Amino acid sequence: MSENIDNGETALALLRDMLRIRRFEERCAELYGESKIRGFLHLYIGEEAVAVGAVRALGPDDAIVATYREHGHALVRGVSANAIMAEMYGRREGCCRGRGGSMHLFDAATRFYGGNAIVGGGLPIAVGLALADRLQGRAGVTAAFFGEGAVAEGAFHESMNLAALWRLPVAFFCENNFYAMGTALARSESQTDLCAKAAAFGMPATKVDGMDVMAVHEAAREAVRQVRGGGPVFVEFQTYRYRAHSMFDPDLYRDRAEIEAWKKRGPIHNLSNRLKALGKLTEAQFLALDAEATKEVEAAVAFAEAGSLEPIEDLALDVVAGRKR
Amino acid sequence: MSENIDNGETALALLRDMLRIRRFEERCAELYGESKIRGFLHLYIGEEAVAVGAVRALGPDDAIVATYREHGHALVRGVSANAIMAEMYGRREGCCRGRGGSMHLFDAATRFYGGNAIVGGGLPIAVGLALADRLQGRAGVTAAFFGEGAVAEGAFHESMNLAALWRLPVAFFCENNFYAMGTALARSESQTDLCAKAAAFGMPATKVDGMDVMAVHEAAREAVRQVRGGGPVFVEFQTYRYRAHSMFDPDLYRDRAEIEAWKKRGPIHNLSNRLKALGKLTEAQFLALDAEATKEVEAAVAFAEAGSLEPIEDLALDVVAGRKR
Amino acid sequence: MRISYREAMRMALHDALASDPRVFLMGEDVGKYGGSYAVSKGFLDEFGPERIRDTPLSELAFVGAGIGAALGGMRPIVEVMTVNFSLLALDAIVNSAALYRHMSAGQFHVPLVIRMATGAGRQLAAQHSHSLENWYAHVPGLTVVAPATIDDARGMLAAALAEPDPVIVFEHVMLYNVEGELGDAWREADLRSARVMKSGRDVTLIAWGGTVGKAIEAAEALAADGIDAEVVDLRVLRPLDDATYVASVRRTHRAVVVDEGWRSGSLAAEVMARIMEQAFYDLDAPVARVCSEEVPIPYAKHLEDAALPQPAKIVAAVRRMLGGAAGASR
Amino acid sequence: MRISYREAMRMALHDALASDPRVFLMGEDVGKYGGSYAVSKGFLDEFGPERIRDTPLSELAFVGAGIGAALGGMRPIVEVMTVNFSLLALDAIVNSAALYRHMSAGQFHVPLVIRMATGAGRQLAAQHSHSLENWYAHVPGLTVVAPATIDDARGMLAAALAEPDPVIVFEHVMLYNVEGELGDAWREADLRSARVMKSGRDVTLIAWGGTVGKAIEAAEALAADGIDAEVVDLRVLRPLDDATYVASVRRTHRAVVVDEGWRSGSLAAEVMARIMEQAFYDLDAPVARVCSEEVPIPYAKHLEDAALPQPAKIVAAVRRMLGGAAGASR
Ligand SMILES: Cc1ncc(C[n+]2csc(CCOP(=O)(O)OP(=O)(O)O)c2C)c(N)n1
Ligand SMILES: Cc1ncc(C[n+]2csc(CCOP(=O)(O)OP(=O)(O)O)c2C)c(N)n1
Ligand SMILES: [Mg+2]
Ligand SMILES: [Mg+2]
Repeated sequence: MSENIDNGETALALLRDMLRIRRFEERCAELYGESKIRGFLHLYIGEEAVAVGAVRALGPDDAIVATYREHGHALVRGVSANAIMAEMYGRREGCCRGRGGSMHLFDAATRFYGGNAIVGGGLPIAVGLALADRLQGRAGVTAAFFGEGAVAEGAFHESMNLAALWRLPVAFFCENNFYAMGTALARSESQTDLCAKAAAFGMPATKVDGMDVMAVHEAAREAVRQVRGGGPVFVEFQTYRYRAHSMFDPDLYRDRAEIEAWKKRGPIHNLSNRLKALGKLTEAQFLALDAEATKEVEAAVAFAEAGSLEPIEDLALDVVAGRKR
Repeated sequence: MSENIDNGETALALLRDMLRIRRFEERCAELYGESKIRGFLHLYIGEEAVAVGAVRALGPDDAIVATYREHGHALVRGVSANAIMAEMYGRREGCCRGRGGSMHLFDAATRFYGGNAIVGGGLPIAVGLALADRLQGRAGVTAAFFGEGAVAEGAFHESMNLAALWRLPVAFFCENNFYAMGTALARSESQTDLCAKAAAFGMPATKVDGMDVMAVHEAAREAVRQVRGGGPVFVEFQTYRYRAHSMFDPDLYRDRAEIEAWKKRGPIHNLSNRLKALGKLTEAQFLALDAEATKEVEAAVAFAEAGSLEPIEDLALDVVAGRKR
Repeated sequence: MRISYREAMRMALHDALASDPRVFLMGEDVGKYGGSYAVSKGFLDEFGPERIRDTPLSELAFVGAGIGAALGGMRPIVEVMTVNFSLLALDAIVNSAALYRHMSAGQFHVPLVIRMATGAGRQLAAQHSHSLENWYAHVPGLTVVAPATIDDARGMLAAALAEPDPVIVFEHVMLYNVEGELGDAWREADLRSARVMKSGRDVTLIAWGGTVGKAIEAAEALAADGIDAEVVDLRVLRPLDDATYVASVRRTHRAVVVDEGWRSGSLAAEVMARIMEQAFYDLDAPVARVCSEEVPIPYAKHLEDAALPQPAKIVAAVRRMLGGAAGASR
Repeated sequence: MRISYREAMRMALHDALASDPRVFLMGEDVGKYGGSYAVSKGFLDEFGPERIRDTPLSELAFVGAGIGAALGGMRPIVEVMTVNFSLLALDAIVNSAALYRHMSAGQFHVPLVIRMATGAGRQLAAQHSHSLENWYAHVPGLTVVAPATIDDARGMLAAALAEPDPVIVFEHVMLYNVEGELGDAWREADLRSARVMKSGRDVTLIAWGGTVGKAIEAAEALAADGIDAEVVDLRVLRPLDDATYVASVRRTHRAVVVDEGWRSGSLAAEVMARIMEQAFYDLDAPVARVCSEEVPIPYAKHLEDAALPQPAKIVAAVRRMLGGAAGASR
């Protein structure tokens, strides 16, 4: 079943999710400025179409392994904004009781296996999750999200090969935002056509416009379908982050013009404009969706503000089972 | 200048080197049985054409990084049989004073950077040697030898990319003997066409019959020429080891028939028969070459037997400069 | 029943595979080749390629895949051929296996067993002779064990598989061919306690893995001299069972720690520090240690022997301690 | 001149690049981005892309390439962004850099400097807060240093580049913004000696890297109580300068080691073991240590603070020691 813009219902759901992420992260940036959130904070603003389109292509029994830039994935997957915000506040009510922070969101209920602050670190784990599904006769798919920077890591190479060799149900979802911190793709890869890398493992690969959530969703659904029946698939989503790499990054390595050009293709107005043109969305509806997103975020902030601190006596909890060290 | 079988002089030199390696290693196997050589011993028997054809394509200022299966490479490069044999005897007169043994032959005079017992471990080092040549304006080429098993390692992926990205003078010489210990290529790589891997880095690649020393030599010369002028090149030499992986390997994972079929293509009689057919070699000449090789080996054994032991007081020598620890 | 350490390990693996469908074995050459130390010979035929998985040379990915499989409900046993190659997989072990439970605040855990051969003695030279047990023992979230006896080779694996968190099993390469009697004690093998292998009054020798046999040999040599040494096998390197060895030192008032790791930054140092912290006033002499010399392990037999702890060095350390307790400060 | 640690490091790097054409800097984001801790900002423009080399995310290969370049006659400075990512490069460091000289019996050597940020304190959570200094300090063939002062940040790099063998430089993340006076002492910075930062009679506090400042703070707090603590900065973690801290302990008869690493298997244990070996009879109390709690470092500020060594904990350890020397055995 193909998803196209004519399916207004899906489109609106995707638009809603993108707005949720956008408003959530804009607020995070403010809260960072207020020192409410600390540590590393990596914003996904500009890239929302990828998480939204791809995560929405997964079923409830599928698994996700993401990166340190994963608020969006967690939100779309169904981790509550409250739990995420409280986590970033370092609160006991956070999804990891404040132990993980922004880079380490986990949620067992939705098979959200993190949040990984090691570039490429999630890839071998995704392979193993898929292996577990296979060995136990489950039909699950594991989606591994990673940046184009991770493609240079040995972990990428070894994981791609293992998944392809064993025909494991892994969807390799590469978020190519063309920069790894300050390093442009062409300065990190001799072969900048990432899909050509997948061919080295005999793995099917597609390149997708990651600014178009409908295209992302369509491609991700197709990939997940292929993976569920057969072996792994590689998908490159071409996208762009509007903000700096992290809150510490002065962002001196990109042209302002380049950023502006990508902003013109922004995933939210890209979709909302098209829906409006098709008569499937009014400005009032858009504003309502947006207000709803803002409300969710403000509720999350209130929730986090009201949160408590994990008692220091519980510091050694959950190192190994039964509180031992 | 093309090297073909009509160039009798080159062909005879290559034949001679192959015989040197063959006789040397046959003797090593015996000596292992007599417990004169210990530790791991990996024989190259059957694969001689690769080291001989490839190393002979290098100039004196080029560098070599090899594996634990490197007696042949060291011999052809000009490390004396005496020094190698004494090393395997654990003697002070060995090329590394008995510290390294079979897997760790080194020789500064010929820019032979080892001997590496970590699969894939030599690849990043080769990249660095090439970088040093480039940064210092030297025209050197670094040849990195490695097995097809190493191709699965992250080190391979990272090194290939780095070399290609920076256009460094590295010749990636892959010795594809179709097995990594007991693991056949098809059980370790989803893509068994190794040259397709090179394409993922935009690196030129060639597949060569590694049982034909003239073909190897020709291809290696061409590769070295390309590397010296431009960027890195990948060459896959298809070959076969006649013996088990190491002296501990019961070799239960291969068909006898497969081994016999490869033996029919043996590099030594492959070349000597052709030379004889062309009238460039007589049986007497062949026997003389062979006797010369045997003599060199026996001299090496005598040298090693007569060798001495490094004094135990010198145990801590060469850990860091100046005998400190 | 008299069996080898290899056979004991093999029986343990066999049991685990036969009794729990979630268990599988994965690593380089564990299948067709039969395991580089022949521990899993024949298993591929018996259990099939899904459960006896030969991997490519990809230490980082297959150890990471073990972590993922454990997260997904399996009980993987990952064999890293030797500790030397585990350097390539450390990111997965330290940054994922050891941290998942904590980072997820207990939502996820990693019931993974990683086996690896360790140590020197086979003239395999510098890159194949590491003893990095203390690196692993340093990391919260891991349990680290070193079966030194036939009983422990037979019994510890089941205990490791019963742990809900990652366990590293170090098998010393020189032990595989050692034979001994398999009794019933293995059924009680735990992952918590050290064991007094031989009791004695004059000095405590603390060893583990490949050095336990050497400590016992040293104790026998000392006995001939009328010195009665107690030998403690640590068995578990993280968490350390302080109670057992500290109690021993309280009785003997002297201790020598025997560790195949390099001296600086060794696990021996940790044991010494704990004895100092917990039993300082019981000591008649400073605790001593016999470790590997601080050199890469050389190939030549006489140099390798000289680099490693040996019974004679242990005996000498004890004699030095007993001979000159009062003036031992140097 | 009052400058920050970052600025001192930057000046040192600048000098090195300007004065020796064999020196180059290589690592992730050292160029266009300016260094993840902004140490090399502007260098790309000044020295060009051949000498300020941005690398792909390939820790194993670019550290290995540093080794190769050193073998080939260069003097590379490789920046591994943080020690956490160095886990991916350990094979190259331990199996190649540390072994080349030995395996080749002195034919080859590796004059390579590897810089990495280390430690916790910025709420970066479990995967970004490791202190693995003792892992490195365990390895023969390496020299390991931890500049803790402005002088050492300014001076140690040149000394490291003068070494013919690999040197690991640990820069604690919490130091970069610390400011101090740059005198002339940096010109004498060596890679051999520890330094007494403050002399005192009652107890020796032994620290390095990120804990030196905390030890000094503790000493100040203790002074207010009339307890006169000596503070020793180890500076060099391999080889340890036993002479300096043992001499100090011989004077004070008491010591507390402060180490941001996890307690078990820590470098603190090594220092304690050496003090026991060399100055047992000079001790009035068992040497104590203040280390990180044995947990992955958590994100939340109050938990992170609780996990790390703090001046108050050091003060408490000293008070415990001085208060109950006779009955301190626990
Ligand atoms: C192994 C490792 N090396 C370096 C880093 C530091 N680092 C964090 S994110 C990043 C860039 C990653 O880029 P990419 O994979 O493209 O993902 P993006 O941030 O663009 O989403 C770097 C270098 C790290 N976290 N892990
Ligand atoms: C990193 C690492 N993993 C495992 C090993 C053990 N091992 C030694 S050789 C070998 C097979 C290598 O095969 P290949 O690269 O094809 O080279 P070949 O032996 O066939 O020449 C293995 C698994 C090792 N030495 N290093
Ligand atoms: Mg990116
Ligand atoms: Mg092979």
